Amino acid sequence: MSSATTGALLEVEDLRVTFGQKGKRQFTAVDGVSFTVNPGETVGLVGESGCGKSVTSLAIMRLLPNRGNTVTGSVRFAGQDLFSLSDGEMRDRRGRDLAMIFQDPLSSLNPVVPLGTQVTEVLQRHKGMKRGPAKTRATELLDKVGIPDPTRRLSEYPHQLSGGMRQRALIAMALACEPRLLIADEPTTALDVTIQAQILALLRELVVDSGTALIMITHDLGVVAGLCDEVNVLYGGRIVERAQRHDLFKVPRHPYTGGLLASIPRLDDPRGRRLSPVPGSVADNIPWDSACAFAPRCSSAIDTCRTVTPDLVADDAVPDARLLRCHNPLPVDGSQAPTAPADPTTTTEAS
Amino acid sequence: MATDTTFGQRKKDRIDSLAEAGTLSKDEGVSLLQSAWRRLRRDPVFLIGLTIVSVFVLVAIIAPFVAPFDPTKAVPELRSQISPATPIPPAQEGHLLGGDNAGRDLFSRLLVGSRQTLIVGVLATLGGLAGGMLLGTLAGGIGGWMDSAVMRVVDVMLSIPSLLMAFSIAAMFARPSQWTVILAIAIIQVPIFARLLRGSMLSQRHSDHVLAARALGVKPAAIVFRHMLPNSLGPVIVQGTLVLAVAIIDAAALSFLGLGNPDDSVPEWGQMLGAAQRFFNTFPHIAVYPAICIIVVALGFTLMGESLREALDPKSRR
Amino acid sequence: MLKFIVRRLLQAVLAMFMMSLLLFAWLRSLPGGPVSALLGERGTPESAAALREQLGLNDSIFVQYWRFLTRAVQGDFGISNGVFRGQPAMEVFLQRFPATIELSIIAIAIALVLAIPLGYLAARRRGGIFDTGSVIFSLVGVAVPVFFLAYVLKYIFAVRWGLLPPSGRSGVGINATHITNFYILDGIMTREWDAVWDALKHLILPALALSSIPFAIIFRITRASVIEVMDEDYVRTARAKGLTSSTIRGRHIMRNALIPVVTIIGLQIGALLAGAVLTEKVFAFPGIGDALAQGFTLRDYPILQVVIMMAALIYIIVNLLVDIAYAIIDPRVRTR
Amino acid sequence: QSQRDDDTGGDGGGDAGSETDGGSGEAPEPTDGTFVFGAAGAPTTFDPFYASDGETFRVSRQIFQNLVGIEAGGTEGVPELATDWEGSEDGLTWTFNLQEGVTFHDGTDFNAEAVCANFERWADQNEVGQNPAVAYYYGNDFGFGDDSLYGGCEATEELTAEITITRPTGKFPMVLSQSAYAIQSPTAMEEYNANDVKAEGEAFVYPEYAEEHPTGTGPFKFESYDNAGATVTLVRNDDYWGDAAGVANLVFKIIPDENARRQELEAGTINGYDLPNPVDWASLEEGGNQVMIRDPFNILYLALNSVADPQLEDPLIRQALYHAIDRETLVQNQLPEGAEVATQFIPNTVSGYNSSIEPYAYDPDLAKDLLAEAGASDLTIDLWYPTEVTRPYLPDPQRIYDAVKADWEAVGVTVNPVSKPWSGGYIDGTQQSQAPAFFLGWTGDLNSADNFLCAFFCGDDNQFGTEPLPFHQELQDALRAADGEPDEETRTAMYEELNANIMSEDWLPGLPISHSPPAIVVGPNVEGLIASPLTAEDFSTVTVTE
Amino acid sequence: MSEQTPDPATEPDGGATTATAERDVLVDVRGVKVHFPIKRGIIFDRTVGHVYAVDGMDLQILRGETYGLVGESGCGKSTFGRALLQLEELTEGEVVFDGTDLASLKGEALRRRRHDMQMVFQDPLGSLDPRQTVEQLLLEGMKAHGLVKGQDAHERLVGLLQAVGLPKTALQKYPHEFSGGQRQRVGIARALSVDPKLIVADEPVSALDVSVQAQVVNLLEDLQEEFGLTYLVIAHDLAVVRHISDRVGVMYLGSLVEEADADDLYALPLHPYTRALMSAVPVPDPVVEDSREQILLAGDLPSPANPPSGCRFHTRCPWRQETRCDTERPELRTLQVEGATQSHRVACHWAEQIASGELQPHAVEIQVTDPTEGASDTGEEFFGPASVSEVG
Ligand SMILES: Nc1ncnc2c1ncn2[C@@H]1O[C@H](COP(=O)(O)OP(=O)(O)OP(=O)(O)O)[C@@H](O)[C@H]1O
Ligand SMILES: Nc1ncnc2c1ncn2[C@@H]1O[C@H](COP(=O)(O)OP(=O)(O)OP(=O)(O)O)[C@@H](O)[C@H]1O
Ligand SMILES: [Mg+2]
Ligand SMILES: [Mg+2]
Ligand code: NI
Repeated sequence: MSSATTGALLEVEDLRVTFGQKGKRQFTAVDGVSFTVNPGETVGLVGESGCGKSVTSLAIMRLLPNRGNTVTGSVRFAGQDLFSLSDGEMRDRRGRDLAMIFQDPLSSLNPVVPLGTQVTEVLQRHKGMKRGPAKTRATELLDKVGIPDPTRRLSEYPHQLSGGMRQRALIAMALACEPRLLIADEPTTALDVTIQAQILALLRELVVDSGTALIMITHDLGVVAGLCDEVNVLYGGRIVERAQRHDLFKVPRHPYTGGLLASIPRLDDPRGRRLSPVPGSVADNIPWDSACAFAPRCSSAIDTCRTVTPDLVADDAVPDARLLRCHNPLPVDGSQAPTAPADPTTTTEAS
Repeated sequence: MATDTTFGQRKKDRIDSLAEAGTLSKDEGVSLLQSAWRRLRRDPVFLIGLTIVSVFVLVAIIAPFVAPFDPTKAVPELRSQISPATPIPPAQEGHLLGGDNAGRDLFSRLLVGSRQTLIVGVLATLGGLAGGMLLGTLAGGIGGWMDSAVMRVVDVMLSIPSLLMAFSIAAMFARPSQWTVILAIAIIQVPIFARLLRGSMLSQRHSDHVLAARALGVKPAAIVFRHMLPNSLGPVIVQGTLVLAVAIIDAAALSFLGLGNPDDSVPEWGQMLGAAQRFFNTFPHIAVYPAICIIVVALGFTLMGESLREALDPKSRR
Repeated sequence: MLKFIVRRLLQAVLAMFMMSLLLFAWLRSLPGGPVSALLGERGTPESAAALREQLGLNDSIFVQYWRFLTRAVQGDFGISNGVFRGQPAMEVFLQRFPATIELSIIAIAIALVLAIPLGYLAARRRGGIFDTGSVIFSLVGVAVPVFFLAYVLKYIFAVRWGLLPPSGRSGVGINATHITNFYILDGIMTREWDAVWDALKHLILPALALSSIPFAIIFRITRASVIEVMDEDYVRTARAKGLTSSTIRGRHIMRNALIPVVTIIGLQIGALLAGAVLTEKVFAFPGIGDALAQGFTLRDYPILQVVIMMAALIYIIVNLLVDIAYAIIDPRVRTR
Repeated sequence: QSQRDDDTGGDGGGDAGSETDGGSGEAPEPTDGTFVFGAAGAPTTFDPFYASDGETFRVSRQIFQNLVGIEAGGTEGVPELATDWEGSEDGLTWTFNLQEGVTFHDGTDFNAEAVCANFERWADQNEVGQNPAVAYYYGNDFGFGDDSLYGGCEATEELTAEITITRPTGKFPMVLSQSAYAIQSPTAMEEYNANDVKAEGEAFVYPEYAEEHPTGTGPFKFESYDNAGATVTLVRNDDYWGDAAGVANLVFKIIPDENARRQELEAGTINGYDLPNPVDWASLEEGGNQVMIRDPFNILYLALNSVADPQLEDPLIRQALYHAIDRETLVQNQLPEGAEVATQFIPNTVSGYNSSIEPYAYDPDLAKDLLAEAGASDLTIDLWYPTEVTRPYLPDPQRIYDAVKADWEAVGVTVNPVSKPWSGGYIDGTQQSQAPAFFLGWTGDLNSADNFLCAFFCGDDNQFGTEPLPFHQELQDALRAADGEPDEETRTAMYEELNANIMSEDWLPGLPISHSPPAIVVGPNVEGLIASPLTAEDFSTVTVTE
Repeated sequence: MSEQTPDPATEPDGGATTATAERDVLVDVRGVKVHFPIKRGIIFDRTVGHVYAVDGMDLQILRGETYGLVGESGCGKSTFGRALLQLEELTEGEVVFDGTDLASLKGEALRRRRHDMQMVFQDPLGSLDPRQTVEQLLLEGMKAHGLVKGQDAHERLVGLLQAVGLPKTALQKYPHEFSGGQRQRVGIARALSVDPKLIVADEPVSALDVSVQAQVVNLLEDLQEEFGLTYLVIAHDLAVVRHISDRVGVMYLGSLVEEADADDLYALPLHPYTRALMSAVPVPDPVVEDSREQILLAGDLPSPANPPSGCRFHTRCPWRQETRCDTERPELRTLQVEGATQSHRVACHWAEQIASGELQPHAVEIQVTDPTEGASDTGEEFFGPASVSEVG
């Protein structure tokens, strides 16, 4: 599935989001991100906290706050540039063509409005349904996402539901108008593992059944491994590596990807393996404009890394269609990440 | 009252702190106060308040040295102008605003009045703070039955509208004076401070860092005074700035009702306003000046306090 | 819910009991006391002693308190011996209470009608000139002493322009029938429209003066809570659902933002009662605040007792109602 | 032994509506207008017998009349319900001839029997009614029980009543001009249990009569008292025996706040109010209102109580303190226009006033010398003044206090201020001889020196604490003798002497300061109001033009 | 079959075949229960129920080992950790620490004893007093236990910082001036400051980013080696727990359902819940993910205020049987199953049958109960069992 497919449902092109008002230091949270999503495809955006995942998704939905940020680039949905739409037109699309699920299921539901209303309002808004039919449809939806006794739940309030059910309700709302694209921003972070598994299973089933395109945002590589077709690894607002999931996990090429994989203890690891953390933290980043932002934390950084900004280019060293932003990628053969050097950083961050 | 319905809050907090752990690094790390200050520096509301309050405090400090006349004594030339028909000497050369009904220079009184007003405000607030801290610390620090007992009392105090209570307290004293005013206003602030402090103490009580201190084997008293109290004072201090404004206005109200300090030689705005009501119809200026002073100062403290409160409120820190 | 109400009512009873005790002890520790209040300047040591005996003031304080308590639970708070000499304090209270209620309701209504839309707009334009301006304006309202504002209003509207009556509750010559002592209500019931208009005219100025503080507070709360709610995840969800802005505003923002406003209204009732003392005094408005102010100067203990106790009771009850309203608005509380 | 006053001033008997006066041609044409008067407080009851405060009497005077009235604008007694009266030689039996054709508001006739019924009713009070807090005036003037002044009343003819008293007194019959002795309808009183006053809780409960059915003979009838709206409404008595009232309705609107009263007058929503703030007089007049300044009928004094502070037993100290006070300036600066420096404890309109008494000179040097002589150059004294109150004679206690304090300090006296709320300890303290020096005053009820002097000095526990002083007994005897003297001229002479004695260097139990004129103000469109020094205005002569 | 099982509380060494034949037990937890009363009342609060946060825990922690405790959110892990350190009052049971019954210690004696046992918290920022410098934070404990006198304080502090890998300059800084990982290091240093024997680490890494998490995990391991510490590590991430623990206990709704050496547990999970939990943990390897057999559980953790009768897990258990499960509470016992060691204990009536494949999982009936009933005051009251399960 090449990212250059013209029939792509969503094409994000050089998306750039800059925060900061006059006087304040400007901060580019998303720095030229491009990717595409095809119908029925699941694309993952992974990266550690603060790397710009949520901002990307909000920018696509045009849900960023009105003030205090600048968004450039283009987002084309089914061939139409979303940024050129009027507010009203965009409102018509949201919920109908593009839908979104957020990470905290409780705070994302209005606590004082019955669940039923929250589901039916989308139907009434976009499908022009009357209350009666909307209600029937809502019942079906809840049933579909696996909420038992849906009629009763319709008149209940969010707090009366368990965490898993709330997340399901959110999904039901997002699916109400059968959107063509669903963005899930860390939909399971707030949930327990067993419930997370239920939700992921549900999402997986949805994509398979209805051919909805899904953008899965998470910092959990495990979630991505089980769900996504294509994975984008973000670092400091830029995509540093993109590959099909099997390829990525088998041969991580970017040192950051490798570092992430190496620092996660795995259930199937042999015990006693020492974890190899990516040293330092996001705070050690240097700006992308004249260097690789990851260089200060990178164990295989070379001088070029600190002086030349790497580009996201096709990686010829591997047979798969992979994009990589690195001057000194990890070797293809040694599938393990190199062990971290004793003190790779020049900052006070000790390790 | 309603309970805080923070279902899943724990998880949310965990995530928040995760985000915070990532964003707050050593060079960017700023304390709550610092970040509040950063926001406040740009807040026009706060700046206006700060300016007013600074000017007021400054005036209170230097007033006795710059006042053209002794505000406690009648100026003979003004006094001689007093008659039943003109009890208030009008503005004239040398007396910018004229005199009051005892022949004292009004401008000097206004200037020096700032000092007493500040004293009433500050002492009443400190008194309320002290009482509130005592009760709040007892309730929040010791907890258990002490908490219930103290809180029941506080609830009853709270269920009486505050100004009514101030009237009652002020009326209790045979001899009203500046101190009864201060005391009355201080007492009505006690339950507010107590509740506030107890609330934040309780949340401290269950906080991890107090638990950590306990786990470390720190002595209970030290936990209360070194860990719980200092960390609970934030909202109390903010409330303090607001109470200062309220205290000044309440003092004026008590004077207005005749429960203020009857000895008016040392000027105080509220008291001046209260005393001026007899002349309001014919000589409104002697009421208007102190009233405007009170309004401006109370506004200063209120603006400052409110913006401080907002800046410190983690909910609005986005 | 029922349990909750019962619990709160019992708590109220407890609070009232404690208050009555405090109040009783309090008043009895005041200089003066009922004898000097009754005899005033005419008292002599002998006549005072005789009166003391006659009124049972020589009994122990516990006996007196018990007597007070047993009467009070039957709604008998004694006979006024100052302002409304000879009249049962409770009767005075009941006669005057409607006036205060009417005043408070109008004041709160003014505050709400102005503050909520203004608060919403300020929140929407947060940081702008409109916002800063209205924040400062609202705080000026807090900083102006009520009684001073009252004077100024009266001076402008009544004395200078003669638009509205300067004080009192009704004009002389309006021959209104009083059924409930809520003049507006009475006027509507009897269709005496001139009486309604007259009552309204008398209410405008005091209500305006009284509303300054609740207005400021409700404005601030609305503003703060709208700001908070606007940032809530569920509002983002609502936007992500592509709802119209009116649905988002009404169903998702305001419905949540008004919850703290409801609570604050309850708390404001206390402030209103206290403010009423000053406002009613200045406007010679015959409500309980006015009675209280007069009671203080004349040391009219039965009046003070009934007004303070009733004020506290009303405060408690209103807050109970607010909590119930709260539970109705906020389902999270309801199921507790 | 006791004194009374209140912020609306004193009061006296009923109004001058007698045959001679009532028809003297001043009577206005009755109109159907309404006169709205701003009252400072609510009347405590509508039965004046149980009242002692000005707000009550102001209302009751319009409803009721007395046997003896007061001349309009003066203090002399004039015929009212009695056309004339005569006392026996020994001054114990008094015969009153009554006005003919008078009916009470309930339609019953006024006659000698009704008069006697009133006298009997007064004497026949239950235990509660006898309490000084209830029937103050009667208890004070007549007294209950065996040693009562009242002997009996007999209706010798339809319109002739004969009243006996048990001992001669200079007050009689003038005492009957006070509002408390209004003649009320016996029928109505019986019907509504007028005497049924009870003590309940910590206060008194008045009977239905006093609350709702006051029935007199005056030009106005009681209509309603609206506590919720704080108004008392009276209507014209169309069957009035004299000249009908000028307005159809008389409304008392209760406005406790002084500023509010003024604003109401300015806004035209009331037609007048009593005791305008002297500060406002000029501007009120500018606004077209009529400020009527009454003759002063009050006294402000500074009592020096030797019981509270034995130093004051030394007459030198008392003299010194007096000489130290600059009363001229005080009166000029602090008291309203028309106020006078007092030379003695009664105003000059009261018979018994001794015009030969010279005022104590303001002489600080002399004061210093006297203090030195008394060995009290470093005298320290507590000076009390009241708060939460203004009185007609004491418009601004604080300022008066300031002035005296400054004067005293100028002669080396250390002054400790003590201020207490009027009814929150001030009255108590001054009456219980706790205050060494304090300000107080009195507004007369009637033209009687006894009404003033006895209020100040009668009894062993009087507020001047004269008991330890050498002249105490002499003073008591003189007071009693003068009051008991039936012959008016002798009595007057006796009072003149007594006044001189009181002000003599050796006695000087206190320091009279001033008499100040209280004012009453009415709007520009009010006519016919005659101000009364006793503040006993009769509103039946008033008309309001549109 | 609990009757066959020796009671671990009375016979702690019963049938020990593990490497530690001479079991050197540092902490012996016997039948610990922590119930939080739910208070409601008209005037005076009355206890109307209990949150059964910890409901019968039995375990031993050996000197020098790392004991890992896993379980779903709200199952009582933290409460147990606190109870172990006597920071929570025990409703029942006892904790014998190094030979002393901690419950017998009160007030000052307990406070003195605290220097043997310390805690590291989940939230690195929240557990550090924001108004104290690192130096104050670290000194406080030492002073409380009289461990330092004047001069050596500084040395000790520097030593501590070195041990946790912080620069000396950190001493004068406030907690907010550190990054998340560094803060957690401060927290660990504080725990170490009093020379404890036992450290209870309550989710020490779950607030941290994956890479930082690895740093801290490594640090904990290093310190254990250096100071000979004993750890009780509480976490909800099975992978982390398995990584650092010698033995692992799986908790469900207030009590252990399974306990085994780390490798044994992963090799052969015997309890249905453990199986489900393990199958739910996502593995960052698509190959594993694709081939994994997931056991999806129905619904959420029931409310600890209203725990199910019998086996606590029966409401969600795909292997639930008609008999026993909902009436009889299973006890921890060792199994006679091939591959299972003697130290492998499990609380399930049907563990043998499940292990042998005799019993097959089935769909779980949805039990719709009122989610608000038996609500606790803690805010977690609205969990109710709910969803359909698919057994994959
Ligand atoms: N409204 C905003 N104003 C300023 N900066 C913002 C705003 N929203 C996000 N940022 C910054 O943008 C960066 C990217 O944020 P984003 O929320 O996209 O991160 P994320 O990858 O979703 O992280 P997480 O895993 O914590 O959700 C962060 O550094 C964040 O601080
Ligand atoms: N002080 C308390 N009062 C009442 N209930 C409590 C208290 N502390 C904890 N609980 C309840 O006890 C149960 C167990 O809580 P605990 O914090 O031990 O769970 P946990 O396993 O640590 O969960 P998490 O993984 O979310 O930290 C929860 O239902 C919790 O709500
Ligand atoms: Mg995010
Ligand atoms: Mg926990
Ligand atoms: Ni068994």
